[in-house]
Amino acid sequence: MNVMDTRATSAMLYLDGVHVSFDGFHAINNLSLTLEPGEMRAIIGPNGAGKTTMMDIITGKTKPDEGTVLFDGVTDLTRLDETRIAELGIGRKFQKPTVFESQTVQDNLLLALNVDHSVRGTLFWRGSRAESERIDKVLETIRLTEARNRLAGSLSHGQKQWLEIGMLLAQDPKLLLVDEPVAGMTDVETHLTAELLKEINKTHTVMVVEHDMTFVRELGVKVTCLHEGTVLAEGTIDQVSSNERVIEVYLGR
Amino acid sequence: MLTKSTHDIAASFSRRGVLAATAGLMLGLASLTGAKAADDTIKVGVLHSLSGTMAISETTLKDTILFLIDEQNKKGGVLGKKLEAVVVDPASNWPLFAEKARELITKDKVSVVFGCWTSVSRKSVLPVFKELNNILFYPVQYEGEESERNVFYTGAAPNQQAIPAVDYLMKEEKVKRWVLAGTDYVYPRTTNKILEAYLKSKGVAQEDIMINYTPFGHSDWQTIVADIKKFGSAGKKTAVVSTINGDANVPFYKELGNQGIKAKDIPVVAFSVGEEELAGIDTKPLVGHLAAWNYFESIKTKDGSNEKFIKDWQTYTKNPKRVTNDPMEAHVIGFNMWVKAVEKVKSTDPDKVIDALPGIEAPNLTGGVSKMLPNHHITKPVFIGEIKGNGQFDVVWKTPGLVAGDAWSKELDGSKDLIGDWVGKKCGNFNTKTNKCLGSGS
Amino acid sequence: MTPHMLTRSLDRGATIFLLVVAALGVLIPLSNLLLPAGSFLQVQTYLVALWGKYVCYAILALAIDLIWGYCGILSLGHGAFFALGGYAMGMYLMRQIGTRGVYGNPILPDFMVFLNWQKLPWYWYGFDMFWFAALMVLFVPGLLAFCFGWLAFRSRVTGVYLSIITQAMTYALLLAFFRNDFGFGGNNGLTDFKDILGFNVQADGTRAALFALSCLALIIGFLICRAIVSSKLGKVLIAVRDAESRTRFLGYRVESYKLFVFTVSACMAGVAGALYVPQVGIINPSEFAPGNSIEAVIWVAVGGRGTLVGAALGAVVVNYAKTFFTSGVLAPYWLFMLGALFILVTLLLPKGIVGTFNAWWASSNEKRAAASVSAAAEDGVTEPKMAE
Amino acid sequence: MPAKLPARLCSLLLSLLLIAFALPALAGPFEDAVAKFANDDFSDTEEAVGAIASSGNKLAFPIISALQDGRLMADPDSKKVYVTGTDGKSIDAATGEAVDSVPDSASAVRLNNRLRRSVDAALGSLTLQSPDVGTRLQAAQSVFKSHEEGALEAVDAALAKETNKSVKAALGEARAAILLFKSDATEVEKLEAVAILKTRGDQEAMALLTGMGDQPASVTKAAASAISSIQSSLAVWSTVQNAWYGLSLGSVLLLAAIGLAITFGVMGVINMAHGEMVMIGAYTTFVVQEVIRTRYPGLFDYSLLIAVPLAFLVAGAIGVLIERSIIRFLYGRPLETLLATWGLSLVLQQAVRTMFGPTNREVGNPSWMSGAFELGQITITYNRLWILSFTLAVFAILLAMLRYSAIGLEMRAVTQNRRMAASMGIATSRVDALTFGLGSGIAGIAGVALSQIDNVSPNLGQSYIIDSFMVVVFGGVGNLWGTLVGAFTLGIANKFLEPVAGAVLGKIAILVLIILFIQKRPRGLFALKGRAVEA
Repeated sequence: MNVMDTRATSAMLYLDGVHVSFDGFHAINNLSLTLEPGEMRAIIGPNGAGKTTMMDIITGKTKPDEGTVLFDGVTDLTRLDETRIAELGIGRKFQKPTVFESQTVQDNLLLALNVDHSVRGTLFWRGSRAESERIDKVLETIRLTEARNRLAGSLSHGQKQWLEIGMLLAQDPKLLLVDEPVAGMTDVETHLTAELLKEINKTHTVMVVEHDMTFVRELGVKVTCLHEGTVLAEGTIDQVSSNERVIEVYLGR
Repeated sequence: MLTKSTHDIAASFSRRGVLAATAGLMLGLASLTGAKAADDTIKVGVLHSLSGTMAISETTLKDTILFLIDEQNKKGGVLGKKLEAVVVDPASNWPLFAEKARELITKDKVSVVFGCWTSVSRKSVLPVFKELNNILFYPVQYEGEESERNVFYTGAAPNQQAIPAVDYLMKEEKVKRWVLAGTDYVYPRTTNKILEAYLKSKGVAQEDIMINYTPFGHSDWQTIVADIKKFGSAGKKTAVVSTINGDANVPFYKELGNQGIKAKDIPVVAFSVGEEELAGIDTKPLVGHLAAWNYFESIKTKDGSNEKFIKDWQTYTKNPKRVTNDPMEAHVIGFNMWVKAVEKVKSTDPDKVIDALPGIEAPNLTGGVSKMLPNHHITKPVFIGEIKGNGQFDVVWKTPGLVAGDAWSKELDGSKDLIGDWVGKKCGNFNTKTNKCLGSGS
Repeated sequence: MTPHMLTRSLDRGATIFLLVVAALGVLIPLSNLLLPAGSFLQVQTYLVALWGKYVCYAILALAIDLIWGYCGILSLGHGAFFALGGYAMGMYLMRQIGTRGVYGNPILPDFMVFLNWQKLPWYWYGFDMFWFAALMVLFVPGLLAFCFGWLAFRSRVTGVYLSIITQAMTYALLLAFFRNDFGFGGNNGLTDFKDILGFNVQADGTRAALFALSCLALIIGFLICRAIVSSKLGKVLIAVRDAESRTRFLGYRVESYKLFVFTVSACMAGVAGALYVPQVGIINPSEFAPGNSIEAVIWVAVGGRGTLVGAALGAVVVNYAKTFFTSGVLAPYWLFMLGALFILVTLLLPKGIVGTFNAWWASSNEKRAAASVSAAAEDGVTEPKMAE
Repeated sequence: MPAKLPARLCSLLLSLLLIAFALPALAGPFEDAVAKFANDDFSDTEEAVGAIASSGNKLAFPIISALQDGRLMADPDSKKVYVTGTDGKSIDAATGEAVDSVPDSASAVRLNNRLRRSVDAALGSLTLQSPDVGTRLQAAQSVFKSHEEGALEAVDAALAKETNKSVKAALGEARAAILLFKSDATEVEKLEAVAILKTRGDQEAMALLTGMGDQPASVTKAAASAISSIQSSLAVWSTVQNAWYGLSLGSVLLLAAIGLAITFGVMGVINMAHGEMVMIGAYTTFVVQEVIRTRYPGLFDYSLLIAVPLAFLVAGAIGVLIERSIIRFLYGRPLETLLATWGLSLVLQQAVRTMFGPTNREVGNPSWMSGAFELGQITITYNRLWILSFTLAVFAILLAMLRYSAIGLEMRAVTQNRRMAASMGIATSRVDALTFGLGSGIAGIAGVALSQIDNVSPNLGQSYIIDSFMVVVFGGVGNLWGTLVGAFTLGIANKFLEPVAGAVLGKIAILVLIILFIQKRPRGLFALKGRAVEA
């Protein structure tokens, strides 16, 4: 086990020596990673490298067997559940776009707003001007103003991806975990998404998992490559993509 | 493609569904006005479960009433009118019994109802019969502790089944130690309470009585059979008095047979096992175990009435193997009593028939004549039968005469002073000590 | 309920439904009491009792629809809450019998007398007072639902697992209430009631009043359900139903939401049971039978889950069919029909009667709208194209 | 017991010869006694048995054994009594002369339980020296049970000649039992008797010791210590017994649940009609036995062997039909599947009720499934033992099939990744149908076994469905081993709870424990972990 420093780390997210295994399969193996406040980080790696599992750990869905996961320098995330972690300010977009399909786009965003999430609060909720303004703003950002009253289930794949990002925006977390945001998007959409993420990064810390190297390159941020549950390489996109091991296990020759 | 087509079907179905529902509602509205009571027939309600768990026992009783009505109509019916059966299915669902009873009386305007098997179904319809003032004939042995103006109990009360059986075991088999095994519901509980009190009054010590209850449909009897075996090896002659209910009996007897408990070692006397239940078991390992009833199919009568009944029944059901049993006989007696009472007062008016019934006599199928008593129970002979290898019973003992059914058990503290007397006292629960009619009495 | 919640919860369908129920609740009792017996329009007393039973079932169906239709919790044990409410009312009615029982015991119910009970068990105390019994009608099912839900939802028992353990719960209660030692009358249950709040339960007037009360309870229950589902909480419930873990990642404490509706729903089922007992005249452990709870779920499915109105309608339609088909020549085939209904509805009518009607209505509206703006540009232009 | 007949016949004839040579015939009282059989009165019959058994007449054995088998015919009109031999020939019981035929008015002399005991006792002392070892052992045991003083002489005589070890031991025990109750036996004899009974150490020995009545102080003391030693050994055995009962109940649960473990565990289909598949298997057994009974009675002992494959095919075929016609439209909608299959279960129940009637149907136990044997102080019934072995065999075969056969491989492939399997050329819909058919077929097989211990009625399935689901959920869905462990755990827990809490409370306790357990481990005892499960 790690001996914790007496001083709190300055990092937004701090993972150290994290292990997790499923029935003997080591999904995450001595993973250590640090994300500074305001940083945007791209995570790449082959299938089964442990990218999604890492997000599961950060968001409390999976409990690590050992290791330290600190948020904002002080909060031990391994002791908290998903709801609590979300309340602390960590938002997540899933690999497969997950929106509330039987509700309207507008309601999806309304649900995501970081207002009172208690049973009482929602039962006696009445809309406010501030809330609807925020929703309008987000709708504009994700270009879904026209579709605000459509059911989310009727949106196209790319629109759902954006709606989910929009929900992250409405949630306004300190840290955004974005899992494969451009999967199944056209080049134009991919480009727009990159722009959107860069825009978001101005005010938020972001971690992006993506396979699309063009997209990662366009983001132009520090890249971490995972392999077999551990960090294989870290650095700029050029450094990482020229790394022998990375080429061998991931990019291919 | 598939989803598309099912969708279409669904869509068209729904429209039809709506139509059907509308049609159903119309029918319902039509039925609101009630069916017209035909004047040329007398309607007889049949309230026995034809589906669900109790169908196993009750279906036969429905057939019995249909058979009796058929026979009666061949003889010209009653009061010059044909009888008409109205059959409903309460589906082994107790609230549905009440609903169906109400429907029979209010909508179909029946003159009398033959029905129910379990105590709870009777309890469920009781308020309905009282409120709407109609007649129920209840054909099954039960725990007693009831005497209602509107109900006639043609099955055995505990003193017409349980107590003679215990007497037989004490006298003939010199039994000293008793296992009272039953399903956990009211009939076994009450019967066992009565038997416990009775045994103690005969000098049996508490440690020589073992009482055991099992859930409905209990199927794993290993432990209990082993316990009985253990209890029976204390050096005193032991017997089991079983009030185990219908479905649980087969696995119970199978386990007994397999664990080698022979009737000659530990006899089991049962109150709910008849010809019908034995039809589901290979009875060879069970030869010698006992049952106490007021009727057995195997009973030979001098006037051949039982033999004739069995023959007619098998002809009617077109099944030469169809067995007869005790609750069927109870319906036969009850039905004939009702016919006689109606003919006596020349009316099917329930009030008149209820007043006429006590004192009416009708032959039972074992060569005797049963009589309706003022407490609405009847006199019956009690037989002890031993199970034979062919699923029938061999009568090994019978009461010298007919036993009058006690509505209230003399063995229980709460009821030892009570009597039912609808003739003199006009009361079902009359306290002979205080000379008062308890409760509402109605 | 605040006024804005009330207005928000009433759309056209809901209003029509409420008006129909209110009309039935007034007209049927009046027709029964005021019109001369035997007249064409007079509703016979047995039909009042019968429809009273249907209305109670409709309340139970509403309760199930609230959790299943809106929150995705399929409880196969809701009959347990219904029965517990019924028992609470039954205990009050038993205590009201007083010395009119067959043994004339002023305190002990008959079944205790003949099983030689010496004194009233502690949990029967207080049931001689109506207010206490009425409280228990809500409290006992609510408490059980709260404890059960607290355990189950916190450990994230979901989907079929939850369905199966709710079934285990009601099965365990079935066995327990069958036990005579438990002090609830065993298999015979509680019956032979005399009066309620001083009125004879069998009097026509009482029956009519109970029917009207049941309709009122249905209306109130419906309004509560509508208020819940049309609030933001309702949106959260649907979110939980459709994507539970997504909802969690948005920072909603899903288990609290589930616990809330589950408990509300159990209380409603308890009220339904309490109204059911005096009208039917008996409460017995078979109400706990898992089959009953499953049957109640099918009412909701037939009417249309997630529509509330449909649930109530489904309960009435299926039970009416049951009454109709269990008499006469069709009697032996009733189970075939019920079984076939289960299969056909799930296969061919997954949205139920009301759901399908709504969808049909919506699509025909859309067609009409589309026809009127046929020249308008397709709205697909702004959509980004999907890359395959 | 058809197998035993020739042996019994043989011994009968031989002992008849023996007795005929050894003892002179007496007239008068014997004939009077025989005539009493014709009175059709139990006490007269009892007197007759006593008199005949002690008469020493050569006809005593054939008469009494005929009485036991229901072959002793009495004519109430002529007061004549006949013995019908197992070969169909008859003799006059009083004279031993052959008669041509028994008159129609004669009927078998009736017995009741008390008489059966006297008959056993009488036969016991008459056959103590039979040449057949089995008969002698039986005789010694019935003397032990009746322990009548009159038999002492015969026991002593037999003991002197006996060479077989186990018969000798049984005779010794019989002798001890007699001596213990003999009022004029010496104290030494009685102490020896107590010692012998202590070594026997079973419940019957204890019964004798507890019920022996007034005895000299030393004997009472020895008996008390013998009783306590027997009791403590029986207590140990009762734990073993409970464990065995638990295993046996577990095997029944397992058998009922294996099919479900496939359809629910592997395919994720909630089949509420699973119990009805079990019922169909049981009814198949009934039909098979019915055909055998009417056409080929000799094959009865093989009826179950014939029924097993048939039940598998019938239930399996119905399963495939159900999958094709209903379930395939409902994949991915488990709750709807649950409702549809519940409806199906109602239809199947009522269909069977309409076809076979609502009452129980008789399914007989073949001879090898009947009876029990003693292992130490516990009784093990053959049917339970067979069911346990059968269950384990079915489990093993199923496991092997899933692991090694082509279809097993395909099934696992489809359940793990349907799309991948489809793209690799596996006909997924065929595999679905077969998997469901397999699960149903196994339920059908379970029905064959359950028909041996439970009712064969339309309600058969319902009583197992909740238990089966509990087993699968408790064990962990998707894990056959979990189902195995789950079934045996629940079985054993139930059987250890039952003596303490009673059957009803025991069952409630188990249900509550399962509910609580599911809270602790929502995915059962042997849950699969990892991301795959969530998807």
